[in-house]
Amino acid sequence: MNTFTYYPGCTLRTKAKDLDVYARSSAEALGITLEEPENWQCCGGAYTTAKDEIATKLSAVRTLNAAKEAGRPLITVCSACHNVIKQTNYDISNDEEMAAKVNNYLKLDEAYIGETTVYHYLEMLRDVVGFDNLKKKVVNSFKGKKIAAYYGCLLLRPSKALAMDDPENPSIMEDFIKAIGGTPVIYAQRNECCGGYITMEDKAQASKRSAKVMDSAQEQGADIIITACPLCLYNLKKNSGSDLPVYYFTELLAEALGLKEANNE
Amino acid sequence: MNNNLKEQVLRSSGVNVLKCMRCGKCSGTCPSYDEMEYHPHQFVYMVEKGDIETLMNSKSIYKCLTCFACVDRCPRNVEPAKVVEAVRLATIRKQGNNHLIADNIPEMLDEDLPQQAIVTAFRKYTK
Amino acid sequence: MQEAIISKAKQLLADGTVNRVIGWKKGEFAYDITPAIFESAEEIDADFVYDDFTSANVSKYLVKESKKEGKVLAFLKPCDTYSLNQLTKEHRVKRENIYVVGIPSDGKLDAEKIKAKGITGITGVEKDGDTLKISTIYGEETMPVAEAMSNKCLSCKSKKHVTYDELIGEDGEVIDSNRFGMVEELENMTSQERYDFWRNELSKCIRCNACRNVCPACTCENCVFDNPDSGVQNKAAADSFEENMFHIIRAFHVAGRCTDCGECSRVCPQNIPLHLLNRKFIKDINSLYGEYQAGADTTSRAPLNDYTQDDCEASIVHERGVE
Amino acid sequence: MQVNENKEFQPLIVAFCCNWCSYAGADLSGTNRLNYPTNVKIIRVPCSCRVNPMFILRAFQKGADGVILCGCHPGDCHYTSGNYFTRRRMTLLFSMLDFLGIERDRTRVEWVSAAEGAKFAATMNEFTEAVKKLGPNRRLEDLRCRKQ
Amino acid sequence: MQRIGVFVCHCGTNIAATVDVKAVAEALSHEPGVVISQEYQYMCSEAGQNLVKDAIKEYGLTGVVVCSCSPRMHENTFRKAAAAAGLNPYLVEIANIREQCSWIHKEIATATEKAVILGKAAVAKVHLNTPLTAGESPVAKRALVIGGGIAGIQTALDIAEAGFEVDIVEKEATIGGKMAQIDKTFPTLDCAACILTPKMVEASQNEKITIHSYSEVSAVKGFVGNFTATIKKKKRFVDETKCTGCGLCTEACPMKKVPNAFNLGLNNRSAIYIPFAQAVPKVATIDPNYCLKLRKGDVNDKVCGKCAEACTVGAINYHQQDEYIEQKYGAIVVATGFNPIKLDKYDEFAYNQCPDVVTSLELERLMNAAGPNGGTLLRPSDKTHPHKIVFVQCVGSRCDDSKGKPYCSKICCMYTAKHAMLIREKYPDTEVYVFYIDVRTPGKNFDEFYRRAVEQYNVHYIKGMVGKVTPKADGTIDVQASDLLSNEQLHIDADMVVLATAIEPDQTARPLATMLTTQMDTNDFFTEAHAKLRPVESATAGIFLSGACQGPKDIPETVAQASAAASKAIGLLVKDSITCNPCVAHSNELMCNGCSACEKVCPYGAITYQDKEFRMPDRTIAIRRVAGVNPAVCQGCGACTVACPSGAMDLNGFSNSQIMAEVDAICK
Repeated sequence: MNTFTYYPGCTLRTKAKDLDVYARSSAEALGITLEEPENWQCCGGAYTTAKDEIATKLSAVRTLNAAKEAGRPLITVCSACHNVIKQTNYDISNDEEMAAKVNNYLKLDEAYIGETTVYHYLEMLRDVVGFDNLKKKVVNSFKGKKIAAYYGCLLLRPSKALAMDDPENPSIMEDFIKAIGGTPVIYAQRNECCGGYITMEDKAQASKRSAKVMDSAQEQGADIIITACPLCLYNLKKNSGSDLPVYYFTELLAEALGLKEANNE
Repeated sequence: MNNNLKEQVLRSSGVNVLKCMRCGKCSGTCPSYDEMEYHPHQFVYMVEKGDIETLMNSKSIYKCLTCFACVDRCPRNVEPAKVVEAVRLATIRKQGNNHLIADNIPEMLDEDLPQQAIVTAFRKYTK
Repeated sequence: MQEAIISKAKQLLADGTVNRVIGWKKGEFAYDITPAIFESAEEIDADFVYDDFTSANVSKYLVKESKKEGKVLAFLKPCDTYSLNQLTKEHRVKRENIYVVGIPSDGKLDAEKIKAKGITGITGVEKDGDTLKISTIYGEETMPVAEAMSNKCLSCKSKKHVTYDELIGEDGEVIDSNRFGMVEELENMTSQERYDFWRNELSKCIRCNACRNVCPACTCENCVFDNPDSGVQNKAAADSFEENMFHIIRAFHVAGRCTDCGECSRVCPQNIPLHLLNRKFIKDINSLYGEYQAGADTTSRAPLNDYTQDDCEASIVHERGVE
Repeated sequence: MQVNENKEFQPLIVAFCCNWCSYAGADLSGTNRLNYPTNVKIIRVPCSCRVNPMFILRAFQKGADGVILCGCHPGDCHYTSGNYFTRRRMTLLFSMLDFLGIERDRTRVEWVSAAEGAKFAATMNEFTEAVKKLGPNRRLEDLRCRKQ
Repeated sequence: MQRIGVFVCHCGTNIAATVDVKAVAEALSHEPGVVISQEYQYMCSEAGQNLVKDAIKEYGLTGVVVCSCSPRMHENTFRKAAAAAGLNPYLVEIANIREQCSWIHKEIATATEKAVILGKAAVAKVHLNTPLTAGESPVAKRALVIGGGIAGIQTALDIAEAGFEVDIVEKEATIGGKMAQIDKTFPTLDCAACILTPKMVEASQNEKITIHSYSEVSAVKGFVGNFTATIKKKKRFVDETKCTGCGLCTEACPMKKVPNAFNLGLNNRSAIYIPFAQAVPKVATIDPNYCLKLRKGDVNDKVCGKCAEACTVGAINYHQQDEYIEQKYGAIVVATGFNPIKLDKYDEFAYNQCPDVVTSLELERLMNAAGPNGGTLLRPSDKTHPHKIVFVQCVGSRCDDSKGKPYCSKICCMYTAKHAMLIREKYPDTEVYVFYIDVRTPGKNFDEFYRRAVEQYNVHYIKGMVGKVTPKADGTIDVQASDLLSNEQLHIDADMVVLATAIEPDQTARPLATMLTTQMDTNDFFTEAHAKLRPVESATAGIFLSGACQGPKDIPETVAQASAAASKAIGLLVKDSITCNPCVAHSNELMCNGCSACEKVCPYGAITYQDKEFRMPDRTIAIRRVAGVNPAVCQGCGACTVACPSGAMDLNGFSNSQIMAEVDAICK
């Protein structure tokens, strides 16, 4: 049960290598084997909610089906990939018409009807490893660090499909922060959108949104902010105008586990 | 009122706009409210009235962040974001109506911009 | 065995423990053994028979006999004691008026099976190990015992007496029989195959009521099929449906009460495997509501007069087996 | 059972409804004008446990194509425990009918409360459709009742 | 030879619009035994009933079939009409061609065809109907009221007033319920306690009323007029008969950090407590989850024991056990009330993240003189005066999202107007905003009350909904909401947010409904026997509904319903005996096997066995064990009829042959 199919997604191969590298090394240290499926395709980055769009959903189904064929749950770490894959899986399990159309397209040996369980890396930490066990393996504690978790919109919503945590008062990242020794900072904007999608369309709006998130975290006294999403990281770093440091949660994980040279100043 | 368009939007979104009780919570929660000319509750109401073209021609369809805050918080399970997306698709599916043009992309890029941003923009703004 | 039984019967009559005996006597043929009442040692000496053809379960006769004056002696095979227990539980017999002597049984013979081998004019049989020696008016014949064994004995479920006042010989144990094999085979058929199977079997029914009359669970004062107010009264099946109706309702009425004695199939002149209907109910009850053996005791609640809050729903029928 | 040459097969459905929950649920679906097919004819019984297997067989005998039995939800029986007995009886009866090769979809038990008018209508629609798919009941009928 | 009359009702157009009533009457006139078949516009009207009565006399009818609305509606009407004309009322059958035909079908041809079939089934059944005479069963002259809020108290007082014994069973340590927690009432702004506590005292002093506080109903058996309830008096570790309510123990108790449930956890109390000053009974109760001694698990341990030391009358008993009381009742009134829903799933309003976001009931306590702040409105977080308060309406009400309730909670619009007004009255420097979807004020003086809030007190009513509540570092709360009329998104920097939380039936109601075999709707509100005409009775005879357990209600409505339920209960209790349902089981002794199957499935223990002498066909006398049914105890479910293999057991009014006849008529 400790081997998972691991879907990194395209951004993790390029601009978000940190998210990926630390996720892999930490998993290994925690006794989790991540197997990447062959020839995976980009998930598309955004889930099209339209019922009459099928083609855009196929790559996610291929990934899900690969995990099903391998007989393993699927793990994702990028929030966007997770959101797309989880929503696809939800719709295919609950919308017969869509499932039929998708399977007509894909012509799989056996129809895919939502059999695969999808975990976000954080859920794997919580449900498979256990935060208590993680705590025991921490070598570099973040004791004294006030860390703000930024969920954004993708990890939690739509909550029916994502079903990861309470969408309005989540705790999974805060529990993660406690496990690595830090002090979680609760702030109101942690589950509000940073405006990531609109980055290319409307820089001003994206700036406004991300500034709001950063200000909210800073106001509550955060030292650093962590996220699971490359687009959030980019937006919060680049567009918010704030100098609050932003990291991927996997980087802190690796550091806590002693897999990265401690850069605690 | 354009019934064909209305039908298309309803079918594509899968949303039953008649469930709306006009509480305005979607607009109360929307992070892009101030950027929008028509707000989430108006999308729902105008689709119900069949006034789709007005929405299609409005910049508002590109301002939705698809953050699903309205979807999750709607007490009537109406899912306004799906309506916005359906209207946007109705627009960009028309010939030559792509909102994002590949040639314009390079100048928008900076070295840190994740692929994700481009991919999503393509998925959301082109057909 | 016959000697032991006869001497026991005479002894109990003589010492006044009982004032009559329900036993068996020969009918027209050697293999045609029927229950009979004996009131004196003389009658016993004259007619009492107990041999390998003596299959008849006398429990049902006790419904009437136990309500008469005095005490009646009954010799019961293990399977018969289950019937008696069930009747006791349902207040159909007065157990205190019955003296039960448990007798062992190593299986009874089915004359039809012997006749099927072309052996006729049977005058007697004798078991010699696994071989059955059959004397006929034409001379002696042999065949394996197992092949002459009554079907109901081939799937015997228990050699244990669940009620008795006295035993002749040692008591046995409940045994692990493969009695649901045929039911399973049917369950694994398609719906159409099952239908064809039963149509073929049930269409043979001549509504002679032998199954009903022999059944130790069918002891109603007045059968529902004879009751003009029941809405299902009929003497003879006028139509394929009524055969179904009769056998389904009969099986349903004995569901949870049938001890699986097998008498229904044994007496059926058309050889309809009626016991399969009962066994289907027993199998369902065992698997859905927990193991239950009717007649094993006199206090437990019959499964159909009982329930738990988390019993399965009727839709379970849709979820299992072959459509 | 009514079979017209040019019309689709219209099954005859007999529904036994307990007075307290399901019959009231059926009334509620009427009050709320929730349609279900005319194929369904309801017989009122005080409790689902009043339904004798003989009634169900009789209905099939006389030409019903499907029989559905509705009662209060387990635990909510007006008579405390009636529907628990019903549940065992019908489970065994339906299993027996299945064993005899009768199509499973011709019989059904559904728990419908007095508040579930919508569920009643939906159940009847569903059940009628399922029986329609099976076609006329041929395996358990009295041939004399067959309509030409 | 049967002479049957058929009467087909148009019900105005309710039936006649989709069913060709003339054709139905015509078709049924050819049924065997039918001597007259008529249709009429409203068969239930006096003229319609006269039609039936006249026909009974004129044609000497032996059976009547009325094709009309559901028998649940008018069966009794027509039975009475038949009886008035000299026909046994149980020779009447109803064919339900409205709820189960005209209202659900659209096509006239098929609906008419079905109506005819339903009519034929009723005719076939009535052929086999037999005259039935109802027996009588005595009525226990005592009522049980479950729940001791204002509904239960009012019901009990009214029943006691009529001279009957009443027991109130209240699960909390005191009666009073939600009203005791409320500060003021709308639309008069009386102090709730001032009008409630006299009633509580009255109840406790009334010698006809017994109050079982800190108790639960653990079992109910029997039927109308003859219920037996088991009441569990939970161990409160204090002898009620000795305790004087002096409160010395509560002062002596060293464990003072127990969230005060009466103040909704807004302050603390001691482990031994009296819920509030006017509690009835005014008796202390030990909370075993917090008591230092009881928490230890070993009461003989020498820990603490301060309360026992302080008690001057020796009322403290650490060894007390639950006590069970069994009592017979003729009538039961359910008054289990309501609770605000849990707000776990609504954290966009930050209820779990910010102490200054409160529910309306919490605000009642915050404003109450006996509340945590002695009646001064202070923020729970820092005990400062709030200067800007935002009210959010419909939190969890009118929802279709699996988190909330689909219904309108009814009382919120009015209490919010009350809160807004009281705050503006007492603290004119405080700005009050109310975000509403609709303001619903049907009720006497209600809209006027709401208008006063707007016009006289200048409360800002904004049409729109709050989308997100954000607690900020400076202690204020950002309320982001839409203003639908000005089409803008607002941000209000509030000091407090009050959520008008949806209300739901008390959790104890569902298991109670099961115990009482009464029906509930999908929201767990008790279902009344008829939505319009029998709103305070449950469909189960002898069980009545009082207050919010039946649906959201304000205080005047609750009190009105409580008195109505009481009058219905009194109507039952004044009778020495009630007419039983004659549709009971009976056993044909000639066919009975005495097997006990029927006895095993009878939920009422109505079946007993006896040995009887019978003359057999052969002229001998036989003693047989046969079943007999006690018609006063049998409720007529029919479980026994199916358990009986011989068919000896049958049910009046729903006999085997009657049901078979219906089956045959439908399937023909």
